[in-house]
Amino acid sequence: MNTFEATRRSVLTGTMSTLAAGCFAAPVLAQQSDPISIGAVLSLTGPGAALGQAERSGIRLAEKLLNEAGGVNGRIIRVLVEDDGSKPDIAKSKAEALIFNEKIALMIGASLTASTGAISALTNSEKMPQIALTGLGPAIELTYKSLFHLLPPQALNAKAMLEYTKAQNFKKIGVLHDSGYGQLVYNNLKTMGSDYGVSFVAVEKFEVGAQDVSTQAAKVRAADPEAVYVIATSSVPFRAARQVRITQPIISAIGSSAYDYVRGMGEYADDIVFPEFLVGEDPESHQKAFVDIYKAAYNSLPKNYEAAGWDAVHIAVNALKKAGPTERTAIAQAMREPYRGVMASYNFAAEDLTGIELSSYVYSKLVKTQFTRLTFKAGTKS
Amino acid sequence: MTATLFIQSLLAGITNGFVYGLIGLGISVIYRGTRVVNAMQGDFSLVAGIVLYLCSEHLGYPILPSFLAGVLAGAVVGWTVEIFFVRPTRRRGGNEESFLLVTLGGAFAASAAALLFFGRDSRPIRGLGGDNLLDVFDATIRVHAVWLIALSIAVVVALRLFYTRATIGKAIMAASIDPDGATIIGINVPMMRTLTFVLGGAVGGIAGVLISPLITVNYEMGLLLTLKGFTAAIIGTLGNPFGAVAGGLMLGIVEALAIVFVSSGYKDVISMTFLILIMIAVPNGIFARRGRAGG
Amino acid sequence: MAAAGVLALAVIPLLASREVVDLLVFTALYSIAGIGVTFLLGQCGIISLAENVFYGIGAYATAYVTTALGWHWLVALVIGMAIGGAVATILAWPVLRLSGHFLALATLALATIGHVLFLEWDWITGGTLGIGGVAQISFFGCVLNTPQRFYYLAWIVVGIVFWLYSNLLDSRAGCAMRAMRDRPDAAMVLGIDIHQLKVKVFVLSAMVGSLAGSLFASYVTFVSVDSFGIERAVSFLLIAVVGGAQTIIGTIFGAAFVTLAPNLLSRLGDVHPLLFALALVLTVIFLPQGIGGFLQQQIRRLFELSRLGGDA
Amino acid sequence: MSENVLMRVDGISKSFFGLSVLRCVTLDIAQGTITGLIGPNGAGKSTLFNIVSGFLTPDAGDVIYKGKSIARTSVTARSRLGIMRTFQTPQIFDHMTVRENLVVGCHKLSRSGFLSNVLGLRSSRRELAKMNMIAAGALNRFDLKGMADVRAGDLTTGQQRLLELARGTLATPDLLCLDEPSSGLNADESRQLRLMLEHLNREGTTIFLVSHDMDLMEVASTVNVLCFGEIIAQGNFSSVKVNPLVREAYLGA
Repeated sequence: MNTFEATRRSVLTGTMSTLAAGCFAAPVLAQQSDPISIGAVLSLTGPGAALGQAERSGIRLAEKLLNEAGGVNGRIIRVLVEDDGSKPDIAKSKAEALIFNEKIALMIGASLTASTGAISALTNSEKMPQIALTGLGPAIELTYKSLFHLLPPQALNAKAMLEYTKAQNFKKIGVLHDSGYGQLVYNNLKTMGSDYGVSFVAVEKFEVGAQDVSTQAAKVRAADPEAVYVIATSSVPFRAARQVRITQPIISAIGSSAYDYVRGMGEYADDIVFPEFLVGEDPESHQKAFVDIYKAAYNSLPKNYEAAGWDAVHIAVNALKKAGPTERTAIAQAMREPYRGVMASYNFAAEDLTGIELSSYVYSKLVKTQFTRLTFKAGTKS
Repeated sequence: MTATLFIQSLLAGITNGFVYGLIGLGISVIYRGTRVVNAMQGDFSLVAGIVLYLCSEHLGYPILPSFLAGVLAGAVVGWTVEIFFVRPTRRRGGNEESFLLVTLGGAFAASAAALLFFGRDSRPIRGLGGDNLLDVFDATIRVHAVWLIALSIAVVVALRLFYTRATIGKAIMAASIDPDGATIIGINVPMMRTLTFVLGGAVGGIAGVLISPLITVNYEMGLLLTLKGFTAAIIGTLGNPFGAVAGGLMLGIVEALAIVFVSSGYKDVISMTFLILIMIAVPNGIFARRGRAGG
Repeated sequence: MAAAGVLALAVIPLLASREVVDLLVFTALYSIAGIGVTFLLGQCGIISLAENVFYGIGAYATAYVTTALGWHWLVALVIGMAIGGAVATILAWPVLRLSGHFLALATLALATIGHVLFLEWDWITGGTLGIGGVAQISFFGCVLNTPQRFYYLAWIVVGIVFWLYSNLLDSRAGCAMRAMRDRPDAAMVLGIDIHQLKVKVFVLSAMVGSLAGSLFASYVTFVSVDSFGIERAVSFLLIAVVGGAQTIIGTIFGAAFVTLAPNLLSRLGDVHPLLFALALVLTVIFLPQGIGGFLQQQIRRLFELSRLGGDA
Repeated sequence: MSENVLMRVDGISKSFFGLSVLRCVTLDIAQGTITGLIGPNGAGKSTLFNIVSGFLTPDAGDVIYKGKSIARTSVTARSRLGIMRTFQTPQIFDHMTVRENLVVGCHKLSRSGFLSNVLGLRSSRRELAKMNMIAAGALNRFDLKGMADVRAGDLTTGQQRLLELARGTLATPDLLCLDEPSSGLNADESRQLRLMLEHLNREGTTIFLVSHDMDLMEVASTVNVLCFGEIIAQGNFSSVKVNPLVREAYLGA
């Protein structure tokens, strides 16, 4: 027996040494109960970096200020941010690490729909409350009672676009979208278009990361629409549209409004309307404070995803204050109520655990590369 | 389908064709001189593009010196890669896959470094002739795109002369075709290989400064360009610079027509299927003078 | 030696943290998919960049069949392998007539096509949203819903697959393969049907790939097109080369590299992709025969030393 | 055509890029004989050889083997019909041991399927053992004894030729085509080779022999002379040697 033990140990020391870092390096601060750990899986590298990095700066800011304000009933919070490199499989492993090694009280993320899907299966089986920074994913997610979404479902984004379209009474719409985010939004536009008396006269798509889409744009132009929907997570289609002389107004979606893309548009960033939530240049009254703090901290303007990160931490802390850091189901339960965030007014009591209403949308317009907030509001409740 | 649309798609196809061709050109040059399939050709262009941006947009230098700086940067990166990546691999008896992976690693590194130090934005750059458009009937083409086409043709011609006329060009060929023989007649083979990478890097740099004003500079552009360039180079038979551009043109135009006549969703399916069929039909490479399949 | 390794594998889940076990499960899954690529490259000299297609086919088959049709996971897995094999046969027959860089490019083209179709056919694949709630594997009521439980299944499958491939390696077909890699002309003259042999090996690797895909789907219980892109195909090739294409066992080390390295490095902050890239470069430079090849040399050297010791 | 003709090359023409290499070449290879083919460089010997073994297809004409046309059948198929060839530069499997090379030579003798190989069924194991035994036998016959586990790439040219020949004969071909088998061999190696050919021929293997080596040609019962793509002389070696056309072709007189 002893000999067996000995051999086993020797074998282990041999083979495990490589994994040592992986096994034991994980800090076990969670044990020494002062700080409360919150996990966050974000896409800091890879194609999703634009989202993840924005969200992280919002999260970090909220973490700092909330701790200064006394954290959760005197206990400070630590947000452990992990990078999934925009890959769902890695997101899952990171979630495992956060939940079982770091003993986090609650999960924030992921930045991308796919990563969220990969994590949510795990958080659901562990009853771990998760605040996703994405819109509602595959249908199954409706059955996950611990998964909250801070961004609206794509159906709502589509509605917001159509509301504006209707108000401008555009009937013939051309669509230029990428095969990822754009496809998701368009699938909903397709089904709802007729309700708004909108017909799609040309629908052209291109692969994520495409570097030239001028042919698709030309095809859209050839259909001679009254307005053009451009929905993509890059600046390429916007440039292409203008370069092939699509002079019609462009209506886009929240996912395309990040400064990363707008800067990429250069001087073509003109006459483009986004239904979104936060216009840093001209925030709504309840957003002003956040924008100022953010500007002070990073001396740049925040946008939706920074605000989402900020809200996520605040929602988490509220729940932890109410339910304490240990009872997962209690935490999730505590979250299930309306919350007026910086980005939007949520109602987590709603069936989809998001409960954002059209009235939360703010319409911004790019005029000569500058964002301006439109007075238009999508009044009708969803 | 209107005539405008057709012309527009053709213009786009040709422009993209030359973009792919320019990258393929570099891959061909390096393969021709070293038998290395360079997976970071697109990242040479990424670096060049970044340098161009910093010079012309950030520091506000005039366009021409900025361009030269970009090309120079490409050449330097090429040199670095040969000295620190490729040469050690060769010394330690790496095989073809090793070279592919070493350069692939280089590509990952370049992209990661770009994200880290240059940021995640895609940066627009004013090209030759600014952002002005040229009207072709009712269709448009960027003035810069015309420059791109003209200059890439010039590069091809220059390379042709280099390989046929210049002594170094001949020496490079000798060194790659028969290293031992070349050594015997007193050619410094390792140096020729380094020179090849410098040349390839410079071509990548030219590609970079010409392409990035068209597509904006972005940390992810490298591998995407490499994939297309690789396709162009192989279709045109690896090692044949002229073929690379022709292959690129073919690919670009097929893509454009696929979008116009079939569906933009299936663009890649169509172009890639076409590609496979071509290769099966002409197993010796479209521009091969006889010789093994795959050039 | 091997026994020690097996023993170590057997006890790790009892001691290691759940995260590590999870990573080792992925190591197993990638070993299964990677062995196909490794074998094609090392024994047949075929660079295959299309493995992501079959990995995806397996995953989607399991996802769709268990969720939409609600059938048993085993049925789904078999269906996946069947489809993977069939598709591979149809594709390989024309494509494997190519050789050299053409072949590599053709497989790359297939990878692209596969990825696009996974996106376009969202009525099966769920497109970007993906498919959630994939059925987990269960044996007689014991559901493999934790890494620890799944771990043993995954590594047993690795064992079986590797056993099959090593059978193939030292068999009539194995010899024929190596002959074909060295001198195709001579091999033909000796009555070896090169093309047919290539197709068979390719189909085998495709079926193994979709097996891995199925396991992946029922382990993560969520599949999305992001998991089956070009970079997945590249990472499989990476496994083959880093692990050492000449050795079968090397695949495991290659798989370990691509799963563990990024994870460990990501602790060092945003610089981690850069570090991973450099790690890759260094590995390839200093271990041109791959990790597997390197270990093989060391072991051989050990044996020679011991033999010399014996003679003395 | 007469019974004892094993293969008839019937009016073969072949041209590359408009340059005609073979013009209506006709020759018979009689059952059980050693038939020679000689000719100056560039005469088209290799081309004819590649057409016979299936690496090239003729533009015109036909190759009749055992009464059936095989001009369009694949190399592998021809091999299964019993046609075996060697190469001008020996094509041995460099990265495999001498024994393994010979085992591959037995490929045709066994029939085990891919699947049974993968599953490692006992049948396929037994089969491999058998192949190894045959290989071992060959090692002795072609005195490669000591070298069973030597990497074939490390052998001398002479040994490589020997190995290639041995490998080719294991599956007992009906027609053995040898391309310059004696090039790169030293004097007694080629003497050895010659003995070996005669031995094989006595055992009933028909041999088609292309060579510059006139001493080796002595073993041939019929010799065909190919010059600029045409057969200019046929007959036994002594008669061919004195043929004025042949002298002219070689001496260019």
